[in-house]
Amino acid sequence: MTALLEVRGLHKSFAEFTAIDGVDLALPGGGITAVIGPNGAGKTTFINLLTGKLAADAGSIRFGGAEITRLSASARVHAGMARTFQVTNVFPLLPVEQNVAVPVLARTRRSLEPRRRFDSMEDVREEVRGLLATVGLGERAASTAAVLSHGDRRLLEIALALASRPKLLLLDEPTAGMGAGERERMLERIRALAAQVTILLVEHDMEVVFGLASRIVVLHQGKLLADGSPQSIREDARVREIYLGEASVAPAPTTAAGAGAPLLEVEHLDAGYQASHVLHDVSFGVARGGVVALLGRNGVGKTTTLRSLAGLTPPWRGSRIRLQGEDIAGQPPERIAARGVSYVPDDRRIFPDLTAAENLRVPLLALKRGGWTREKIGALFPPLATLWERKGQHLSGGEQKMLAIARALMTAPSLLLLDEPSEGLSPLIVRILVEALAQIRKEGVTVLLADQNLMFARAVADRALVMERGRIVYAAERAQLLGDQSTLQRLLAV
Amino acid sequence: MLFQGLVGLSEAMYLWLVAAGLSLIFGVLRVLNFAHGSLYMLGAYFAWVAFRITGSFWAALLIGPLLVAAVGWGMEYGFLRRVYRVEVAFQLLLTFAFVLIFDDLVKLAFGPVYQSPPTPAALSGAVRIGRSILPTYHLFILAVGAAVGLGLWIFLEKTGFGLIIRATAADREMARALGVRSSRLFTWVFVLGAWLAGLGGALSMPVRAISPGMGEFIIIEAFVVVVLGGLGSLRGAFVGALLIGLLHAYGLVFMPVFELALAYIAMAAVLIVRPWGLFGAREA
Amino acid sequence: MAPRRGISRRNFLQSSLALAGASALGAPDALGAPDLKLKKPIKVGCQCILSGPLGGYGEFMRKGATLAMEEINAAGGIGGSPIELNFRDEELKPDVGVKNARYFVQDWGADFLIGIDSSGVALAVGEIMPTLNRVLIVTHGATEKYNEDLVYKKHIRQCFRVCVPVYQDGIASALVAKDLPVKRWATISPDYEYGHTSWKMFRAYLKQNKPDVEFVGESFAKFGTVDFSSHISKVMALNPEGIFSTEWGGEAVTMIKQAKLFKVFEQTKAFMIGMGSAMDVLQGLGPDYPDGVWASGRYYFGYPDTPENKRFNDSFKKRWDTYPSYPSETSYTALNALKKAVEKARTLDTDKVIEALEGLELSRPAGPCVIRKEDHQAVYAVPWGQITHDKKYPMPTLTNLKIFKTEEYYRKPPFAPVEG
Amino acid sequence: MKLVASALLTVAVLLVPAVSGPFLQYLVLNMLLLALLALSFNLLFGMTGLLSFGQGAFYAGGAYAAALSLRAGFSLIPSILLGSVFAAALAALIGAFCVRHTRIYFSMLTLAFGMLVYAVVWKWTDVTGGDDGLIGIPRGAFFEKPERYYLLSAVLVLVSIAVLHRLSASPLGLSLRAIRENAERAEFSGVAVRRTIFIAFVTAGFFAGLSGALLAPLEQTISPSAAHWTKSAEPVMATLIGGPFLFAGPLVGAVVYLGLKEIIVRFTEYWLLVFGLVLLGMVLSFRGGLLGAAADLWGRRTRA
Repeated sequence: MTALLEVRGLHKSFAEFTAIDGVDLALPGGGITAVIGPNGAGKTTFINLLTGKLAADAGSIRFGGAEITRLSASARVHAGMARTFQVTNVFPLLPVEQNVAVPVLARTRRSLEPRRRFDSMEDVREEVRGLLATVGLGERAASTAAVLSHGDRRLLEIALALASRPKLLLLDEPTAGMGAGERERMLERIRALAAQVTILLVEHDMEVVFGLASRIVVLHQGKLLADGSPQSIREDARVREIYLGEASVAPAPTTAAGAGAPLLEVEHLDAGYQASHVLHDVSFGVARGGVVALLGRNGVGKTTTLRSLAGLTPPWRGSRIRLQGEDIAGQPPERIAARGVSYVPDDRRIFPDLTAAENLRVPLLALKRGGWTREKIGALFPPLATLWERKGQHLSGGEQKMLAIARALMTAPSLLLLDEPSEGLSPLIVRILVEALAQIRKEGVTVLLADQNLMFARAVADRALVMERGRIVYAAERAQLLGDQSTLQRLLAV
Repeated sequence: MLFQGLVGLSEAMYLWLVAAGLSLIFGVLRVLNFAHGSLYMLGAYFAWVAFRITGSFWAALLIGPLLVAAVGWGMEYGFLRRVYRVEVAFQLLLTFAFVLIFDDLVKLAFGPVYQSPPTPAALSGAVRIGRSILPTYHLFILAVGAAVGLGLWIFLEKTGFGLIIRATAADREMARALGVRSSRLFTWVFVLGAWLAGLGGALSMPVRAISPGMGEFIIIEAFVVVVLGGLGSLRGAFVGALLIGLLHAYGLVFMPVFELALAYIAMAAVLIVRPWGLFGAREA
Repeated sequence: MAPRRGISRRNFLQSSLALAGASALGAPDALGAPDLKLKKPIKVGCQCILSGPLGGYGEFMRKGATLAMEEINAAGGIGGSPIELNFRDEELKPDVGVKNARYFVQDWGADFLIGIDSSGVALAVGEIMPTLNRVLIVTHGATEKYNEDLVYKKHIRQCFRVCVPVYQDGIASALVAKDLPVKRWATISPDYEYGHTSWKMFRAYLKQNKPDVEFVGESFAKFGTVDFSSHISKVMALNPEGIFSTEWGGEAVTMIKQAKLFKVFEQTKAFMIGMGSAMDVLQGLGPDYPDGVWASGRYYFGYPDTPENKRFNDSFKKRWDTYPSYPSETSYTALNALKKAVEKARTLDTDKVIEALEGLELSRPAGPCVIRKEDHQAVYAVPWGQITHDKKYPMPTLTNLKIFKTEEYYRKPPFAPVEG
Repeated sequence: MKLVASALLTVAVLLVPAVSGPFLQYLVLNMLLLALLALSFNLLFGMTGLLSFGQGAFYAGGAYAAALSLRAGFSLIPSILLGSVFAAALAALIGAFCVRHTRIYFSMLTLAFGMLVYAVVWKWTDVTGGDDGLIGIPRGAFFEKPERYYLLSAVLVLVSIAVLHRLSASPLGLSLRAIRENAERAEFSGVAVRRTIFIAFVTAGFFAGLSGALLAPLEQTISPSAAHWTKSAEPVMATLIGGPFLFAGPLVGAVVYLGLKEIIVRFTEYWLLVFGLVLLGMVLSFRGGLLGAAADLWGRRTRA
């Protein structure tokens, strides 16, 4: 019997970056298979290749025995492959029932029918009703999709995918950004679905993965690292290492922080995007001169927390963010920057056409004040010292990361917000970074960083806060970070 | 035949000045300013008024564009900034309303008759190139166009303000997170763009008839140039303007039947092959 | 929505002042106009280009028509009924022209229509005149198709024209050119029917009169050309001895200014421009207008030297503080022709007025004139002349006027196709 | 409610010749033709999210084809049909290039093709009459009477509006809205996005062509300005004024646009100024009225 899905030698690169590097995979059909891997492992690219959102550079994809490597996305849907997206992807201004009617009509080859009213097609209506009932949205049929709660919209997306009556359903982080109740509901739905359709799942939430999957595939740096039962994956040393980080980074000696009033106080921070409620009542403080790490897996709200602090994602009403005692919640980003908060996004956001030196000058010019010099930066990040005249787009990922941090330091901020500083970096660069952070705090800069890598946090932070699903669930002081890490490992590892 | 190209290039310089402002504004503000041709018209009228008062072409060249820059400030500060968050089509409609308003205001103020002060004596000569004669004014325009190109390049590449503009054009959100006050920057960029259009108009004053509605003939060509070169790319606007100038000059000689359509054929061809234009950034 | 009333009320005082001037023109006895008991007021719908770069033409047309109305009303109106005018922008678009005409007749209640600057609009509006059944007197649109096709061939009797058609630009020009020391001619003209037709006529009639001429090049500029440099350099590369052009309005101004920069006037022996004596071009170029350029129009304020013309110029200057351009004279004449025809027909009935207009003889500012019966074209002479700068006038004027007999250049029925 | 409104509209439109003078009748017909053009434009814009700046090409295509057919001696109704079909064919030709583009690139490409058509019409004098256009377009003895022509056109426009309305409520209409909302999701729902846009493009071309084909015999003349971008801008303005998100938006907008212009020109020669100020006010005061409701909806979407 041929496999439902058979992938051979799949390969995809973007410019110089190889996202998927020769992956082979066969799914016999039935059950739930989970694809996991740390950030940047290539999971989403893999799904995009399977479903035709991206064209593969090499390799073949066979589905149900037929070659589909060159088919358009919609043709693959007709062949029986449906998917959901990492970021909720519905038709926001259409009512829920019309959302679902779109794929139903497409499947029954009536998308282009111009003469009949679609709302008078009884069979369509009935099927839409059935699908909405399946995902538990029967009550919301007439609502506009945009006003649904985040969890409901994710369910709607699943209904959209199911409407194509797929043989294979690909779910990209179906529970990302969900509250506990919503997540439970979603897990039940997925479990129930598994009886009818083969499911391929990409997920960060290990509770979800281990609660659902019968088979787990681990991707790392575009390659298939491990493939097996949940139990075998849990015990795989290589998998542990890529998730918790290299043990080789030694913890740096840190001075005790926290003298005087806290620099930053966050109280009841709620934030999100449209109807998606990401942060729930987040409260914490950062002492002056300290390094605090926000830990947590992908999609738990770390980035949103930092963006809210930087003013890029406005906090919702009732949130309080005090910097040196003054409320900055809801201020525009440039005002917050002027108050001494610098932000380094996880995707670096280097200005591609500007040279490294010019990138560094932007904040100096914008805020009309100096602080650090290029020499000081060069001492902090030696690899940058020879690259000043190179354009941002021609720097490697690690160089860009250093440059992004350097750029944030130029105006001598009082608070540095670092999103995923260690992500995707070589051990050498990580070591440079650890040393640099030690130096930075010596300069009196307070750091709040968000990372997935426990080892990195251990090396640099004197306090760690663990986030799960938009909430802070655990706080570890330096002693706990260095000492018993079992709780942290449970929260962060697979 | 080379001479014909030179003439085409000199014609292209007016287009370049208008297109440069249009492209700059689009690159930073993401607004397609339909009224940019009207700013060119205002440049010509203001320069003419300044000329009548001062009697000096050079003073007119200085004052006219500055007054247009002031109008640009009013447009951005008073109106455009209220619509940055609405759909592009409505922004286009807003700037189109300005086209209508400026046309009639100019007619109210100056009447519908043609105005055309004499070409300044210092520039009304000509130089002989082979068997052909090139007016000094055309050389002057070529020099001014090149100088503005060079000046803009220096301004954008070598000055702090230029750096901020480039950074904001590339990534508005990140620039703000680094402290760039974008709303003020938008105003200044619009003012600069308006000044460029005004300069184009002021330069055209002594050699082209000034009349209400004169901006409408240039705005669509400026759109073509900007789209051809790549939206938001100044280098693209420069090359695009030269290309249209040359196409026009040589098209007249070799394919006069197609003169009307050449610019559009070029635009359609480029868009089909490279939708983001010759020098534009490819959008994901 | 009250329609815009004629200017008469607002400017009643000026109208009274204009009274004296009016007495000499049109009506033999100003205050003694017969009371024909016609409807009051007599409404005339005027359309012309009022917006955009060519808006100056409409402005001159309006000034002429308004002056005529004020004079006629001050002298007792047409057969005792005052005239009321209403102006609309034709936007140079045929559909707008058609809509305006329909509005005037079907909604506003116009008894007559005058105006129209664009040939295309004139043809489109002319075409629907049988439906509207009003007399239309075109005052600027110059295409020969209007009189030759619409009136003569298709018998649309409602269409008249009081301005000289393209015969002036294309045929009279050839009569001037045959005596010039030029054998190699080239043109820079508008890339539309008007430009092509006048160049074709010019070549055909010049060749007839002077078989050894050569036509070495042509460059046609699209409507809305803002720079003629490429056209000039293209044509000059062909080494012509004379340039013929039918650019008009702002484009004529731009073209001549730029030709001057390119030293075209030094390099050629003659430069002819059909609409070059239009007041907007004279004023627009001012001191920049090179001496010796051959120019013409559909009327030139300095010709003829008659009391009628002098009076017209004087009252026009008094009223508007400018010299009249040709659309001023033609629209002034259109209203006076209507007055004369209506008073002759003693009714507003379209058929009767048409009969009265056919063959009507007028003594207009531009000189004696007859409206031909066959094609409803007003026949009168307009001079060609050379640009000069006379201190007496605030703008360039014409000298060395050349006036031809109208029989020499007005095409006649049956309008054989031009061979060219 | 909607049914009552459309019934009233239909009756009112059909009663115009009986109760009004010829000019009002002519003006109403002009409004209907612009409404049809704007509705066809909005099939792409409001429904599919693609701002076409070249609908004038198809409008002119329909007008010229119908005019040539009439001048060749064919009778009115087949000529009108022929005009629309020709416009649809032209749209198929141009659409094949345009459907790959989105956003401003789509707008600019349609502008380029529109102006190409304009240039062809202007220069191909032998067929199109060049800049003078085609004049003396006959519409046959029976329809020479304006009321008859009005009724024929009004019925055709009303039927087209009904067809477009049905289309907007059909699976095709839903697919188009889905593409507007989220083209990627539509593709992954099994909707062949480009083919669907192509069909919308050709359909819009057909109805734009019908509008033009009805205009030519009405004016009895057609000129290149019908293909110029300024003509293409009219349905854009009408739609934006009326609101792109309601089916009736372009219809209301067309009536407001032409009505407003007609009123303004009766009061002042400076109609550009007044009209510009009115537009300015409309764009800036989104919050109220029909336009405002639509714009709010749109604004929310763009922030999404």
